[in-house]
Amino acid sequence: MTRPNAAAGPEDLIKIYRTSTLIKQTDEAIRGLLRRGRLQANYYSPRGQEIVAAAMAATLQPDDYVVTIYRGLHDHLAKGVPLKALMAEYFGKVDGSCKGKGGCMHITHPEAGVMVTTGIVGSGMPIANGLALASQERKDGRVTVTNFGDGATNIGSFHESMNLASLWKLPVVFLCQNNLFAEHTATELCTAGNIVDRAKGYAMPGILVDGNDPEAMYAAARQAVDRARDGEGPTLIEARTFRFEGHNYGDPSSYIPKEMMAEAKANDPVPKLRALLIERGIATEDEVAKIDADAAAEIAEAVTFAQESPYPDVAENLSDVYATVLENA
Amino acid sequence: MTRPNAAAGPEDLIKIYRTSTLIKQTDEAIRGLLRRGRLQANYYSPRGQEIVAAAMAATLQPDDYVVTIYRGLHDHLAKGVPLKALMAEYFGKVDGSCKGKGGCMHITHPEAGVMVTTGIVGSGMPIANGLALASQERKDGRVTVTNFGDGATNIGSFHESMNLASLWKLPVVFLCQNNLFAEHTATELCTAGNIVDRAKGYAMPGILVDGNDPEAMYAAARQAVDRARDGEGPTLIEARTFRFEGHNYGDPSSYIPKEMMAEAKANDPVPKLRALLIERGIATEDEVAKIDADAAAEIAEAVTFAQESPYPDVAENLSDVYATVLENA
Amino acid sequence: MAEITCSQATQQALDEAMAADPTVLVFGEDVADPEGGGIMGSTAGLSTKYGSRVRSTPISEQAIAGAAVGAAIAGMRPVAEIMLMNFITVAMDMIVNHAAKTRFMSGGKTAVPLTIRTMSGAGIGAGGQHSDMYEAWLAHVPGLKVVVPSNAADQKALLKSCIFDDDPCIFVETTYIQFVKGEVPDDYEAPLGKAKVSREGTDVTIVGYGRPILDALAVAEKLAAEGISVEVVDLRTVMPWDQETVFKSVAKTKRAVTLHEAVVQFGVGAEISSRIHEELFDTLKAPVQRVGSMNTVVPYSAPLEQNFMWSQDKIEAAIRRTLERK
Amino acid sequence: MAEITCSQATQQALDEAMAADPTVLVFGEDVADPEGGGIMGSTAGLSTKYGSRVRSTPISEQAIAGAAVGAAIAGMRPVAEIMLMNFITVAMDMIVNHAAKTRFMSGGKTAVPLTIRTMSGAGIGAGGQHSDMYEAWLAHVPGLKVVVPSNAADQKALLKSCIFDDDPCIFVETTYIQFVKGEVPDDYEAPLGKAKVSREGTDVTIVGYGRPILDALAVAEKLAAEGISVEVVDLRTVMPWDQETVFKSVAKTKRAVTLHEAVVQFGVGAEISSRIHEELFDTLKAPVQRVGSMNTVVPYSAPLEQNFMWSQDKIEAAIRRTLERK
Ligand SMILES: Cc1ncc(C[n+]2csc(CCOP(=O)(O)OP(=O)(O)O)c2C)c(N)n1
Ligand SMILES: Cc1ncc(C[n+]2csc(CCOP(=O)(O)OP(=O)(O)O)c2C)c(N)n1
Ligand SMILES: [Mg+2]
Ligand SMILES: [Mg+2]
Repeated sequence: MTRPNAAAGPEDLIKIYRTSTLIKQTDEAIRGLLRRGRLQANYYSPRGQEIVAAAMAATLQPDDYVVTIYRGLHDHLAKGVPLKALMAEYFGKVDGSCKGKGGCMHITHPEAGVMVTTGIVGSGMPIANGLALASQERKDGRVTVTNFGDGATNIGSFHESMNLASLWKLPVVFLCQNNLFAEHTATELCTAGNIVDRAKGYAMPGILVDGNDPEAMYAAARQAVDRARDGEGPTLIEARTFRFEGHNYGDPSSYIPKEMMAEAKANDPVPKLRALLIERGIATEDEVAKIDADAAAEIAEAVTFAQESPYPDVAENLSDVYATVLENA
Repeated sequence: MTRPNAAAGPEDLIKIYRTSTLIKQTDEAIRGLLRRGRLQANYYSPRGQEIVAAAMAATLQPDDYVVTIYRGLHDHLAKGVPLKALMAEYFGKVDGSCKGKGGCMHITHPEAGVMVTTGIVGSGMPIANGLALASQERKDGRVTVTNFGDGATNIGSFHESMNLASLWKLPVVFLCQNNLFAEHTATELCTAGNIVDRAKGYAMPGILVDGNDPEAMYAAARQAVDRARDGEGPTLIEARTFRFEGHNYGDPSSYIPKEMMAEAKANDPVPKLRALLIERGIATEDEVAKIDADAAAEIAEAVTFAQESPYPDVAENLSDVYATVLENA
Repeated sequence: MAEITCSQATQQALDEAMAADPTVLVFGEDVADPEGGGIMGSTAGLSTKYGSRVRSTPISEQAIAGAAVGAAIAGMRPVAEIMLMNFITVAMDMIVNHAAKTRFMSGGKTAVPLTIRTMSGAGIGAGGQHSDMYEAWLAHVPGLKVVVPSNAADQKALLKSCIFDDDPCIFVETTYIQFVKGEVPDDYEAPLGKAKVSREGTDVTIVGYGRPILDALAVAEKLAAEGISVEVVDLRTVMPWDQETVFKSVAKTKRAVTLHEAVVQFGVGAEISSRIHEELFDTLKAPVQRVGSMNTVVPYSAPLEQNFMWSQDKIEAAIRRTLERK
Repeated sequence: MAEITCSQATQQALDEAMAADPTVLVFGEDVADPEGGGIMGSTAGLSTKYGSRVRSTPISEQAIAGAAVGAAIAGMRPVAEIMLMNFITVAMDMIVNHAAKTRFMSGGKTAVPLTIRTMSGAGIGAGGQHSDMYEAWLAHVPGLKVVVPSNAADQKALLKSCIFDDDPCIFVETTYIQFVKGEVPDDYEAPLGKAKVSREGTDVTIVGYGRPILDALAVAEKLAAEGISVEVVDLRTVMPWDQETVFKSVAKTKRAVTLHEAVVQFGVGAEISSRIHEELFDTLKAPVQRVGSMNTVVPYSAPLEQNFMWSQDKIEAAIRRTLERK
C-alpha cells in the first residue's frame, strides 16, 4: 500500500542535501585526520551511503529512535547528533557524546534519539524491538529505525527480531543498508536468495529501493515510517548503496572489482543530488555552495573543539559501570 | 522438480507401518513405566508423529546421518537405534546407548547414524550442516536429516543454518515436524508467516506436506533426500502433524482446544496406516497383527533388559569428559 | 503467616512490582495465561491482570533479551525470562555486550534497568543441557549484578530489589527448590549486595548461596551435636558480593569453606577463596576449602548425578579439613 | 632462523596441518583468498592451495561453530574462526552445550576434535565490544581446552597441538601481539597442558599467559637489577593448566602473582590463586596477588584504556606486595 504524501518535496530534498553534504565532508575530515595521524580510531566510513541516512532521517520526528552500527556516522549526523559531541567522542574526549568512554563505534545521544550504536553485527535489531515495545506500551507515537548491513541479514538476531516485530506489530523499521559487501565478502557469497524476499517469511512487507536515489529512498522510508507510526507494524527496507572507502579505514579494497568501484564513484550520490537541486531549480548554485560552506565551517569548529577538549579523568573508569560506584570492585 | 520413483511402494508402506507401530508401542510402554513410577525421566512423547519419522527413514540409507531433538524417540527408532540400548539409556543404565550418561534427551548411536540428539531448541541444525559438510568434503554420498519442531523455526540458528546450507549446497534435509505447538504456545502465536515460505528467503525449495499421510510424507522426503544426495543442496520440509500427549509427560495440555485434540486422535495415523495396508491388500490382518506382536515382544524384552542392566560406576563421571582423564580436574 | 513456594514468591514479586509501577513488563516463553502462566506457574495470572504488559514470546532468546535491553534503555523495567540457564548461551551477546556495557559505553546516558529471570540446577535428572549453573560467567562481566536466592522469602524480596534496581540483574532460581515452601513476612526486604548470616557460629564459616545453603544448614546442625560451631553466610547476591560480612565472619572463625552448585573449577568459590586469602592471610588457620560440583558434564544417570553434585558429605568433609589444623 | 609474526605463525600452523591431514578444514568470515585470507592474513594462501577445505562464511557465528561441531563429530578436524572473542557470545551454545559436552553425553561414542580460533585483547582503542578476554568462562566449562599463547613459536606449535588434539580447543590469539615477531625453530613443539618457565627466579613466581607475559619478563628484567629474582611461568594452556609446574615453582619461591589480561574479578587468576593457597598454605610467605584489568568495561579513550589495563607498574607493585612480608 502506497500512502499519500510519500513523495519528497523541495524542502525535503534540500534537507537531505544539507545532511548529505555534512556527512560527506565530516567523513572526509575524519579520514584526513586519520591520514595525518591526528586521530587514532577504528573508522568505518559511510562515504557513498549518505543519501540512505539523510532521506530516512528526513521522514522522522526528532524524538523517534534510531539504532545503528559501527558504520554509523551518517546515521548519527542525519538524526541530529551534534557534531561537536560526535567529534569529541571520536577523539575519546570528555566532551564527547559518551564522555569518550564508548568511542566512535558506540555513539549514544538520546537527546537526538540515537539510542544505541553497536559493534556486534545484527545486535541492534533485537534492541530496536525493545525500544519499539516501550513506545507501543507507552503509546508515545515514536518510531524506531534500526540500521544494519547486508551481512547482518545472515545472523540469527536478524531472524528473531523480524519475527518478533511482525508478531507484535512493533513500530519499527528495519533498514538494511546493502552496500554489497560485508567486510571483504560480496553479498551474494554470503547471502542465499534476496534480502528483501526474506520479509515474506515473516509476513512483513519488504521494499527494495535504490538507496542512493533521494526521492525513491525518501518514499520508501516514508511508507515504512508511516506504517509503523500507524500501528500497522514493521517493514523491511533493502536500500541498495555502496561504500567507497572499503570496510574500515586503511582497507585497500582489493576484493572490489575496479570497474564496480569506478562506476559507483561516477555515480556519487551527493554531488548528484547537488546537481539535481540546481537543475530542478530547487536551489541556486550559490545556495548549495553556502550549504557546503556552512558544513565545512561547522566541521572545522567541531574538530578544533574536539581537539581542545580534555581527556576524561581516569576516575571515569569506575563510574557508569553501575548506577552507583561499587565499593569493592 | 518431482523425481521419478518418489512414490512409496507396498514394501515401503509395510516398512513404515512396522516402524510406526514400534514407535507407538514403545511410547506407550514408556508412559506406562512413568505412570507406574518404574521410570523417572523427562519424557517428550512423539505419539501422533510416528509417520513423519517412519516415512522419512524409509527413504534413507543405513549410514545416512540423523540429528534430532529431545522429542526424538520416533526418529531414533526409525533410524534403527536398537531398542535395548535406547531403553537402557532412558533408565540411565550402563548398557544404554551412551552408558546412561547422556540420557533420553541426548541419544547418540553412530552405528545407526543417529549422531546428535539435542535439548537446546534449534541447535541441531548448525551441527547437521557440519555433518553434511564432512560428507561433502569426503564425497561419501551420505545425506544428513535434521529434525526440529515448529517452535525452532523462530530461533537464530535455524536462519543461519538454512542460509549456510543453501549457499554451500550441503546434502542436508531440514525436516520441520510442525505439531502446531511449541511447549504451550500455538504456532501462529509465535511464528509470523508460514514456515514453509521461509525457505524462499534462502533460495531453497520448501515442501509443505501432511506428515501423517505416509505416502505424501514419503514422497516429500524422497524428493528432498534425492536432491541432497545428487548434490543439489538442501530442502526444507514442513510436515504437519500433531502430538497427542502434550509437551512433556504429565502435561495436561489445557492449552489445546478439546475439539482439536479429539479430531487429531480420531485421525491417529498409525491405526490409519494399518487399516490402509489391509484395505489395499498390501498385508493381511494376520500379517499386521504379527508386526504388532513382534514389536510388543521386542519392547517387553528391551524393558527387562534395561531394568536389569546395572547403573554405570560413578568413575564414569571422570571419563569421556576429555579424550583422556585429566590429572588435576 | 502462610507459607508459599519459591515459584509463588516469584509470582507475588512480579505481581506487586507490576501493580506498583506501570513500567514493569514481563515477557518470555509461555509466560502468559493462555500458555499456562509459565512452566512453573511463576507468572500465572499476570497477563490476565496486566494485559499486553505480559507477553508470551517465540523461542527466540536473543530477541527476548534484546527486547529487554531496548525497553530498559527506553525507560521501562522489563523482567524477561530465559527459561533455563543453559539457554542464556544463545543470548549472551545481549546480556554481555549490551545489557552490561550500555551504561558505561554511553557515558551514563542510557541505563539498562532490566531483570533476567532464569532457572537451573542439577538433581532432577535433566542431564547435560538443562542443569548447569553459569553464574560465574556473569559475575565476571562488569556491569551485571547476579542474584541467587536460597528460599522463598529471599526469592520474593530479592526479585523486587532487582526489578527496581537501576542496573541489569540476572536472577537465578534453582529448579530443585522452586516447590519448597517458606514463610514470607509481609514487610520482608532484601537489598542487593547484602549477605545474610543464616546461622551463627564460631569455628568455621561456610560462604555460599542458593540451594546448597539448605545443605550447609543441615550440616551445621549435625556438627553442632559434636560441638563444632558452623557459621553459614548466605551471600544471596553473587556480584557484587558482600565482602564486609564475609571477612567479618571469617576474621572471627578463622576458617572458611565456599559452597555452590556450579562446578568448583573457575567457579565463584575461586574468587571468594582468593579474596579471603588476600585479606585474611595472617588470620586464617587453614586454607579455604571449596565445595561445588565435580568438573564434569552433568550426568543423566541418577547415581552419577548424585556423585557429581555437591553434597552434605562433601561439605562436612571440607569443614573437617579446615579443622584439621589447630 | 627467520623471525615471523604471530599471524604468520598461525598461517604456517594451518598450512602444515592441512598438508599433513586431509581432514583438517578451515572456515570463518573472510578466510578464503578472494576475501583477503583473513583480516590478519592468518589464512592467506590456504584456499588457493586447499580449495573447498577452506571456506569464507556468512556472518553467522552459530552456523560457523555448529558446522565445526558437526564436522568434528563426523571425524574431521575443523578449525573454525570466530573473528573476535566478543563474538563468541553469539556462539556460546554451540561451544558450551555441544562441543564441550558431546563426548560425555554420548558416553564416548562421538568426539569433537575441533579448534576454534579467536582473537581479542585491549590496548588498541577498539572499545567495549571488541577487546574482552573471556577465557575464564570457557575454562569453567568441563570438556573444553583453552589455550592462549604469548609468542610466535608457541602460537604455531600450540595451534598444531590443538588441531591434532581429540578434544575441542579454544585458541585465543591476542590482537596486540599478532604483528610481534619471534623466532620459530623448525622442530619446536608445545604440548597442551604444559607450562613453560620463561625465566627462572627464586624470590617470586609470576603465573600468567598471553600478552602480559611480555610485561612480566620486562618487569623481571628490571627487578633483577635490584636483586629481586622473578620466575615467570607462562601457562600457555589455561585449561587444563599445569599445576605441577606452578606448584613446583611457588614451592621454591614461596610467593606468587597471577597475571592475565582479563578483569581480575572472577578471572582465571582466582582459580590459580585458590589452588596455590590450597596446596601451599604452609609454604607461602604472603598471599598470592592477582594482576589483571580493572573491573570495568573496556573504555575507548586512550588514557582510560591504559588505566584499565594491567601494566608493568601494576605487576611490579604486586610483586613488591608479596615481598613486604619476610
Ligand atoms: C557478530 C559479529 N561477527 C563478526 C563481526 C566482525 N564484523 C564487523 S563488521 C562486519 C561486516 C558487516 O557487514 P555488513 O553487515 O554488510 O555491514 P557493512 O560493514 O557493510 O556496513 C563483520 C563481519 C562483528 N562485528 N560481529
Ligand atoms: C534455546 C531453548 N529455548 C527454550 C527451550 C525450552 N523448550 C524446550 S522444548 C520447547 C518447545 C519447542 O517446540 P517445537 O520446536 O515446536 O518442538 P516440539 O516440542 O513441539 O516437538 C521449548 C521452548 C529450549 N530447550 N531451548
Ligand atoms: Mg555491507
Ligand atoms: Mg512443536
